[in-house]
Amino acid sequence: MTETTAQATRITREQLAARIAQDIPEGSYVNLGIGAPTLVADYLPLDQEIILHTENGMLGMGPSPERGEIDPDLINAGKQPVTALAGAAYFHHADSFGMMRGGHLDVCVLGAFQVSQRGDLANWSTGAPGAIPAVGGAMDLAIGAKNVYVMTDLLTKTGGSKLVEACTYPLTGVGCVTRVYTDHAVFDVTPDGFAVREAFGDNTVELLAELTGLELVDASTRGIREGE
Amino acid sequence: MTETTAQATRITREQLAARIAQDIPEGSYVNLGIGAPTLVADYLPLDQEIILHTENGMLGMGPSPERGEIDPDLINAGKQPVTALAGAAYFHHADSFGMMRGGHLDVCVLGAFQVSQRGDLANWSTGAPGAIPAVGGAMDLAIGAKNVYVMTDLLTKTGGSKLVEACTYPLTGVGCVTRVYTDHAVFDVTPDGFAVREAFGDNTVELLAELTGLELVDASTRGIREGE
Amino acid sequence: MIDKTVATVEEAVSGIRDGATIMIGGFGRAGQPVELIDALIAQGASGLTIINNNAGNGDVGLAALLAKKRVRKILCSFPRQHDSWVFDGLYRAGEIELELVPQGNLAERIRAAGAGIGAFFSPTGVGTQLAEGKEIREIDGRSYALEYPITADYALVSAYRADRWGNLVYRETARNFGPIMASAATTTIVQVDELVPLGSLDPETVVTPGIFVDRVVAVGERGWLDAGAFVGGVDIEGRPLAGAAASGTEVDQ
Amino acid sequence: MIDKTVATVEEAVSGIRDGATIMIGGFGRAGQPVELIDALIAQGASGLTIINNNAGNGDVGLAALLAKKRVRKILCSFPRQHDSWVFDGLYRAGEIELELVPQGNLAERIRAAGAGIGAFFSPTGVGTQLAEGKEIREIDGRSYALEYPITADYALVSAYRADRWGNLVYRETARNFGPIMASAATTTIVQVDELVPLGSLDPETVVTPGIFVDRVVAVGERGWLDAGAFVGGVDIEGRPLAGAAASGTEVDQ
Repeated sequence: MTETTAQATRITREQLAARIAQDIPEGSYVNLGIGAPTLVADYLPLDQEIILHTENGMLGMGPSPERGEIDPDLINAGKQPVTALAGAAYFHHADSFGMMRGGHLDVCVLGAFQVSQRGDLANWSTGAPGAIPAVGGAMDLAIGAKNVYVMTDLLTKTGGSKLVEACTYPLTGVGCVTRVYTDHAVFDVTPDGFAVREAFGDNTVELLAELTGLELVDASTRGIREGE
Repeated sequence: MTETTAQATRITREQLAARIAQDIPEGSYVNLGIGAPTLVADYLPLDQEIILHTENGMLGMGPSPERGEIDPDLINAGKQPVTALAGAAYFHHADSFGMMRGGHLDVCVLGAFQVSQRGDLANWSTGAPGAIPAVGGAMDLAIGAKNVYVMTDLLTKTGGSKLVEACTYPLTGVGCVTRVYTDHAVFDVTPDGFAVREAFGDNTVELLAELTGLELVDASTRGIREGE
Repeated sequence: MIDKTVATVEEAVSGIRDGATIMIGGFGRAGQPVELIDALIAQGASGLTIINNNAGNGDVGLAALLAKKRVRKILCSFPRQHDSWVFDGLYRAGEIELELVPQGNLAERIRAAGAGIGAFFSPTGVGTQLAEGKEIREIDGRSYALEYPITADYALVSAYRADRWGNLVYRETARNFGPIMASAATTTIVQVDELVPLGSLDPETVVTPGIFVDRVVAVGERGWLDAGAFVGGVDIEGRPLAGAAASGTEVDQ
Repeated sequence: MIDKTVATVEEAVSGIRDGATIMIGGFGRAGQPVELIDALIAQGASGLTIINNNAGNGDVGLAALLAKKRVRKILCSFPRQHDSWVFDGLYRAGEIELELVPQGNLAERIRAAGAGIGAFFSPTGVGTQLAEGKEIREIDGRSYALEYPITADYALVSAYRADRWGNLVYRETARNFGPIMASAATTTIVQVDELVPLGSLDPETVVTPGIFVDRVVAVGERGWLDAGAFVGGVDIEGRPLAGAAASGTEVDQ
């Protein structure tokens, strides 16, 4: 949309997943939702124990099964086949969502259409006429975890900012997002709005402010460079 | 208290327990509380399956253990050692009381200080100054089961009626009792007050009305005779 | 002797009337009582209200029931999936009513029905369209919406093993809604892979005590599982079949 | 590597401050974490608020904690028992505060805390002294009282086996309050008879997933169980010892 956009550093979705994985300490209980955030699992260090929750009723979720070893009763929230680690536990849906709602998860990672500077999240509906609404566990995850991380591109395909002053899409949760990991930078949600925690490559707070059209707090460190 | 009292037929507590057991059909889920109602278990027919619930977290409770086979982790609501039948299940307290509150038990049998003619129950506190209050699961049982049976003597030791127009002791539950089994007769709680369902021995509705000081509905059949 | 087992799925679903409200277990395919649903289709009840997390996958089970136009209304959290083409078509044609409930509120409202809770304050959905019109209350500095129990005339549940008292154990994530739906419906009908003698289930491991179960039917190994793979919509490697989207992702990234 | 096990009961209860609120599992003696309570007595924290179903039995465990006058207030459903002489004396002397909660409301309020429910409407106790001052609402023709969650700084729980992730299984009716208290406290401390290697517990049978557990200590076979009998207050046949009433009956018959 602007001239400066072309100069911006963007990291890949895989790099972003790896970047998020860095911020998840050993021993954390983590829900990676469905879709892109599930990529984060591929970058969690193999020598550390991080326990994955899937809201359909399991802690200790393991990777995808080997070819021919699919168990149709063992799936994740995206309904893909998974495995169980030693130390896993199964439970029913009320217990699983009680776990979420009760604030027992350390981290959840969600996608977003928009995040507002006060931490409102919109990720379940574009409100488009005729679209079939579906919400699943998004609203429960948004309000449940101690840290709600959003993983998203900073800009939409048409160049608009997904970080906004106030969401225009229907909300998933109010004031719930704690941090936003984008392909351009990492932002914390603070009482003063978005704070740039880490700008990737040559990105600057000024550039990010221009791209988002928002006043940003500068708390930045230098982060991943493009292609790193 | 009155001249007629001496003529009244009274059955023993064991006879009363046996009488209650007769009214519990096979397949029922039953909670026998603590104290005297637990006697009913001894009179359930051995050739029928009736499943006992104990609110501390078990269905399929069996009889007392043999000498030397006490398991301290396996107790009933009265904290006495019990056994588990084949087909038993354990669960935690929230699930156990959900089962009660949710109306899944067919019958519970409780003791009483007083039962009012609209089915109010008082059985947890005499309200005596200095007494240590204790309620346990009494209020949950009172409002939870499909049929709430009370097992009690008709009269107190001083000859007062435990069936009353309105309870003077602190309530356990409002309008919850469906039937009262006493040593003199069985009473149903109806919209018109107590109905004599079965008068034991030579007892008559008139006698029972005199003993209780209440207007009673006559729906009586002849029941157990004294010493039978 | 208590014996809740019935010989056939036809017997299991007998008596379900037109206009009934039916909870159906399952999250996607896992735990979906496909054989009972097939029997319900054959039985013919229509004008049904269905409570399920989803609105059918592929062409089997709940999707097949929808395709027969037996369902007036569905209450669920996530109807739109890569393989929900049956529901999608009916919805777009205005032939089915949808009530959307966030998944955790759906689960907790079903639990509340089973546990005799009159209503509860949930933080989920507050400030969103899905809490519009609900009573909002601030408690200890947080906002909650008042949610009411969801009951049903019937629950159709798929479990792994049962005994004749109706005690149930489940398999893995197929447990999902089974235990809470069994507790919330007036009549709970269960299909299992296998019936076992009374006493075979360890009392420590029973997930649904028989008190919540009315009828149990063994269906053997479920026919819609084949060689360790889903049948309908997903191939042997677990990849969606051609024509289905890459995943059930809810966002546009 | 996640390892929630600690070597000693002293380490398990370290850091508990004066004035803390502590949930203590158990129904009577079953599930009572006696070894942890003994460690808490040795640790010395005082001015405690205790949440338990009862108020101690005999002279061990919770009763011993009360006897040391470490407890300011107790929230429970059934303090008065045949062997609650320690509590009885303190209460009559005005040395302990009592908040009486019907047992099912106690359990559900603890569960609500763990499950993030802001408040709920319960039918239990409506129309009685124990609902006085509570908000009453009629829902679908039935009256309910509004009940709030009960949280705590710590939960002390006795389970049967644990792995190093803190997954727990219980034994028989000793399960009682353990699972819900573990979910409701900020820090959950568990004693078990036995620690087992990760992967030894069947994921289908885990009752308390490790997410609710912070510290686990093995105490071996519990010392206050002896030759299959309770120790303290009850003899080998399960009969109350001389001086105790015949049963815990709540009525005068």
